[in-house]
Amino acid sequence: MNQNGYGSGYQTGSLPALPEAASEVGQLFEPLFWYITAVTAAGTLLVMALVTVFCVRYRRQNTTGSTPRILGSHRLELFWTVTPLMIFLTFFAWGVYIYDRAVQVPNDIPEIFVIGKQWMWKAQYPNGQRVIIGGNPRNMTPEERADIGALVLPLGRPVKVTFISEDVIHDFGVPAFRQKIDVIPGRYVSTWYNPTKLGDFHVFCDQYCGAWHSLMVGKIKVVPPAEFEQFLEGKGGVQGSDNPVDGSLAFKGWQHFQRLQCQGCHVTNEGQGTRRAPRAPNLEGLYGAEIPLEDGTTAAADEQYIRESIVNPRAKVHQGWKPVMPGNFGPGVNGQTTEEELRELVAYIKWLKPGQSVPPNDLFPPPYGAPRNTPPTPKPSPSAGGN
Amino acid sequence: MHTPEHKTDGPSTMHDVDNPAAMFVVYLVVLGLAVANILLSTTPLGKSAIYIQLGIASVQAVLVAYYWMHMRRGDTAVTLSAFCSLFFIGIFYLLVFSDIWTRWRMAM
Amino acid sequence: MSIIVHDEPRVGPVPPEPTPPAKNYLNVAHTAASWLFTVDHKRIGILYLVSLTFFFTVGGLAAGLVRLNLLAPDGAIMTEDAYNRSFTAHGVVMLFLFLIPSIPAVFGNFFVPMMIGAKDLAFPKLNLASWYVYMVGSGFLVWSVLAGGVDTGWTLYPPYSSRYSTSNVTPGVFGVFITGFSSIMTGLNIMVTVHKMRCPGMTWGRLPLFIWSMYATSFIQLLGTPVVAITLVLLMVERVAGIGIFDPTIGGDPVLYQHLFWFYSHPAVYIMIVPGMGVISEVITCFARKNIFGYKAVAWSSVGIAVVGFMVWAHHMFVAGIAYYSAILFSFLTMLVAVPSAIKVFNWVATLYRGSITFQAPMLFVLAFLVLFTVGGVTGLFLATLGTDIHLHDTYFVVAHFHFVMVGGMVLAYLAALHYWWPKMTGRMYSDFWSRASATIIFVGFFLTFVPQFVLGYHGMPRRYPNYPPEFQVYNVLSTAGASVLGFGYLLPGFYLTLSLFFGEKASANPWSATGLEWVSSSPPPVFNFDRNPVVVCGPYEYAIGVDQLGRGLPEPPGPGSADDPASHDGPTGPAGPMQKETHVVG
Amino acid sequence: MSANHHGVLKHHFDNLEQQHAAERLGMWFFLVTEVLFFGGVFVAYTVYRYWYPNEFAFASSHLLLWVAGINTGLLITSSLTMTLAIRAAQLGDRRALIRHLLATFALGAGFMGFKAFEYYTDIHERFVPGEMFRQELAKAELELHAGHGGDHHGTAQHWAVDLAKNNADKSHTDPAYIGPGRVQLFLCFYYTMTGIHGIHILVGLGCILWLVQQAATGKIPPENYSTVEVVSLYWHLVDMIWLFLMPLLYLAGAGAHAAGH
Repeated sequence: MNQNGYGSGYQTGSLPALPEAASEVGQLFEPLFWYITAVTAAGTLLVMALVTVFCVRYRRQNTTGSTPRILGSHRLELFWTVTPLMIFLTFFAWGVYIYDRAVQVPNDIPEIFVIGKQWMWKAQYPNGQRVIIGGNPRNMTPEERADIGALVLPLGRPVKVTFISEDVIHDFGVPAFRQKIDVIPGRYVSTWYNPTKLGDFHVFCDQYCGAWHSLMVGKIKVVPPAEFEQFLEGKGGVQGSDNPVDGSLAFKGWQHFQRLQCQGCHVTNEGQGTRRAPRAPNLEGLYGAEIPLEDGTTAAADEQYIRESIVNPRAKVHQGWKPVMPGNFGPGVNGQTTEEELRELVAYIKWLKPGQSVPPNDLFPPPYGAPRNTPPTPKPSPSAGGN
Repeated sequence: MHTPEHKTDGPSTMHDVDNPAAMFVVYLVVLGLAVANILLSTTPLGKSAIYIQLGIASVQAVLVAYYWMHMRRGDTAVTLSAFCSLFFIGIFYLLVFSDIWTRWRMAM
Repeated sequence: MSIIVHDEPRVGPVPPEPTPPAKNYLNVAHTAASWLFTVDHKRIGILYLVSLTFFFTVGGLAAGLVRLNLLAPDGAIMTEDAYNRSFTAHGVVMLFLFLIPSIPAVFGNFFVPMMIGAKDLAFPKLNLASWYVYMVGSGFLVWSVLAGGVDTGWTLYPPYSSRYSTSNVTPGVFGVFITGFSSIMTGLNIMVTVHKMRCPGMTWGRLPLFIWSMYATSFIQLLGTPVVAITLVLLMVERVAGIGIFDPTIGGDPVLYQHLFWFYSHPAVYIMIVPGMGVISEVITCFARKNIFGYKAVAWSSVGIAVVGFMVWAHHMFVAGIAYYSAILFSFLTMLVAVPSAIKVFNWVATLYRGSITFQAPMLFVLAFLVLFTVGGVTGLFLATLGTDIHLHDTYFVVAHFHFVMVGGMVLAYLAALHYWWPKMTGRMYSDFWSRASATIIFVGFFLTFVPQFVLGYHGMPRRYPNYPPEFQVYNVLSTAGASVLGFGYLLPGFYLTLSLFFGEKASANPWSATGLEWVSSSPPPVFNFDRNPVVVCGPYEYAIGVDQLGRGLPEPPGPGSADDPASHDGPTGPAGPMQKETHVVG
Repeated sequence: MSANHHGVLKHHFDNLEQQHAAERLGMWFFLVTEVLFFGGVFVAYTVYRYWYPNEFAFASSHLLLWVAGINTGLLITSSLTMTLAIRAAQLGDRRALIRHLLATFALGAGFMGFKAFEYYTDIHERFVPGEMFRQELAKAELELHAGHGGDHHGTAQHWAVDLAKNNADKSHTDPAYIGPGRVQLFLCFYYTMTGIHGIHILVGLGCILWLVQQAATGKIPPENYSTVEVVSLYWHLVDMIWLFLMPLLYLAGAGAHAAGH
């Protein structure tokens, strides 16, 4: 895999003759582009043909050296002033039509918020779910790199995207959508997309923004609407990231998992990196598995089972493990979670897929905005007033 | 179509020399306008004050240009260059404000 | 329909070759001080020529690094940071140190006084000062490059350039600021000269079109450059003080910087191209032996470009966050400015009609210009149209369009001017074969370099990207291959023109049999340009009648004129004789 | 000819008329660039003033109006003496020429003196964008919370106290709230515009001194009066720009303040 963040497995190989137009505006763009191409090519070829013909026909060997004194022609001047102008005005009018469609955001459509910073794109969905949609992988830890996902958009459903920059001017360009928009510090700008094709598409930062400008790239993943709904519920994988997406149910569940010190006993990775023996089963790949119980029967590890095992851990104990888990994790009089939080915890445990190597907790990437152990990189301090 | 002039040389003629009395009158007017401008700012005119003040400043500028900078006896090219600078400043203002006036701004 | 026009100039005999004076401007003195403290506009033109050639080489080398690095998707030869500094160096050096001064400073300085029959520019000391200011400004730029470079891109957008870049922005910006004054000085000098120093009979209607285009250029320089100067001052204040008016953290608007910057920098592209258009008008008439078609249209379209060019700047900002209605207005105005350029192209083509064309190097450069400039011009329409610009903006499409106009247009016009006036400037002829070869190689290399970039741009490859998706590699490799051909083409003139200085055949006063006043005096010209003060009696392009602007006959034009060539028997004016010549005003 | 006798006519001009016209036109073209130079910053100023009128009025009302008023008078008077200097040069009255030039110089130098005093006061009051501004404002806010500084009603006092008082009971969305960042924005304009103007005055003063030296050595005969005129054109333009800076920078807030801000 190359190091420049374009990942592998999508749009590799040779460039197609025609890039795909994957949005409503993108499909509007194509006819205008080819119209201008055809008209201007005709004009250019006319000029070239005339130059060629004149150069051959009136070359010195062909002519006497005497030339007529032609000073000009008002009619011709008028003709080749007005004709190009009229043609250019058709470009203008058609262009305005498409521009209008591209920048006038329809009312009442879901809004995704995208923040640009040197050198990454961060997106936040209406439900609060957050994801890094791309950036400079060379500048990240392996875990942060694993956290890079995609901006997931639903097929055939318009979404509004609002941008702001944390530092310098960036530009969010999506060639497949034939659209780009500058992302400016101190001000919101909005555009909208109506994807018309499934697939992965490049996002480029098109406004020069510093050392790793060319690595400030990302990915847009257009999925069927049903999958999009699932994604919003926090089921991992859709956005392409290996880690739970910040803001998703699973991510919040992971936070509760930390708070309740579950990892003290449910040591992942067989205690790798912690030199502690697990005192409770590994939860990776738990969801959906058949759990052997002490009484010899099995239980299907569905959501109901997971919830029950948290609220009442001694009810169905995994074969080979001692019933050491306290019973106060669930909701209740002395309970440590609410029903909502419990749902998030369940979502996290569901998210822990089999074979997925989750690093020890201290290596988990911090969510955006969360307090970090390491001091943030120094930035120019904002003024006292700030506005 | 005019041909470049090539007059014989010689010092300027007397009618090109300023009349000191006239210059002094211009001086008094310009100074008076400046005082008026400052006094104007103490009146509760509010937002319209700036337009009047800039208007007064423009009158002052015209007086200075016409009498003291001798635009009244300058070439056509001089007049043209003065108008050109104003014209292009005007374009600059107008087109920048075509953006600023119609731009949607977040309250910050 | 054709009509006879009765104001035909009287035709004098072909003048004898003026005896070269013992002292011309080149051999009048040889010390270094005589060059460094000269106030002779011709010597200052040569000083500029030498400096510009140096900076063109520097900018070209930076371009070479950029193209080499793009051979591989992850950067073939350097880090991202080095790449950013290279393309910034390429942009800044080429734009501010080569393209903007190029034709005005070299050929404008040298030929504006000669073409209007003056002894010098109006302010010779100011002229020398402009060269020194240019050298001081470029010194700052060289300093900033040697001290590690600037990585902001030539557009210097804040807040990156003001707060975030850790490179040498301040000396770089200061250098650009200073070279701006050099540009103002040259423009001011040329404008006053055209207004006040024309020789008797040189009316506005008889000015060569090169003078008209220089006048329009100077007009833009005077009106535009101060605005970028103040913009750069504001930027430097912000960078040095850490707070300034473009700072978004205190309510400043970085987009306003773009307005201020492009108010100059868009007209600046006309500073670059309009002088080239003037050169084309001079050369194409001479080698087609024709009057220019539509003198007034060509002259006034220069002025039209200069004026309307100030009203279109925000087409660089369609996606930069300007208002909806403003974008529509600027798109409309941009369509208007495309028209004068189209008029010029059609007039040049019409000038070729029924000409008697020869293909020496200047003419080959002009023909290449016509093709490349047309392509560059029409691709601009994609960027002026809102609907297409929101995709093509800031992609390689823009890069290709800009280079088609600036390199395919301006640099070829510069080379045409260099080859056209080289005999007059140095008194020597260069190799006919090699100069034609160079024109051909440059043309081919240019096409190979920049056509693939249109495709890349259409596919969305952004500019200023050292890393790109692997599928874009094919076209990048093609483009770099073309660039090496182009680079070779640029090296050639360096060799044969230098050689011509020592081994070239001595040039006659009027080797191309051209009509302009600059060809009246010997090659190289005497110190004060003319032996006698010229008095102009007719227009600039009377090739059909065969008289120069003094009303004298023209010498034999060069060309394939062997003894078998009918043209050489007929003489320059053809068998009909000048007095019976028909004058056509078609339509 | 007398003109050539003095060596006034330069070699590349045909006659003095042409030379003078070229010099005048050259200076006028230069003035065009000056107008556009200041035009750029005027446009930027207008944009921000359009967006942030309150803050601009507030900041403006804390500048020293009386200094600006005196300076306006000085510059206008210096323009008069400059005009009289041209007249003296045309008439060949060398003593009067030098006298008027020196008067112009003195008035211009006086302008710069007041300007220096004004800058000194501003910096002393820490009315400077950036760190100084932030610290001073923070101090004033602390004092206000501690219950000081609320007693001088009705008169303009130290800017930071005024600002803190104004904002004490207002949220950021209140229309009367005065954003400290935007006040600093005004100050950026104030220092840049007056600073650039001051540099122009200094250049003008240098040119006037040069003229005095030329006149003293007899290099300005009546035929060559246009040298004086060319410098005077520049001087008048710098004067004229001040006439616009005055209402934009100093008078913007005065009215608003009197109106009971």
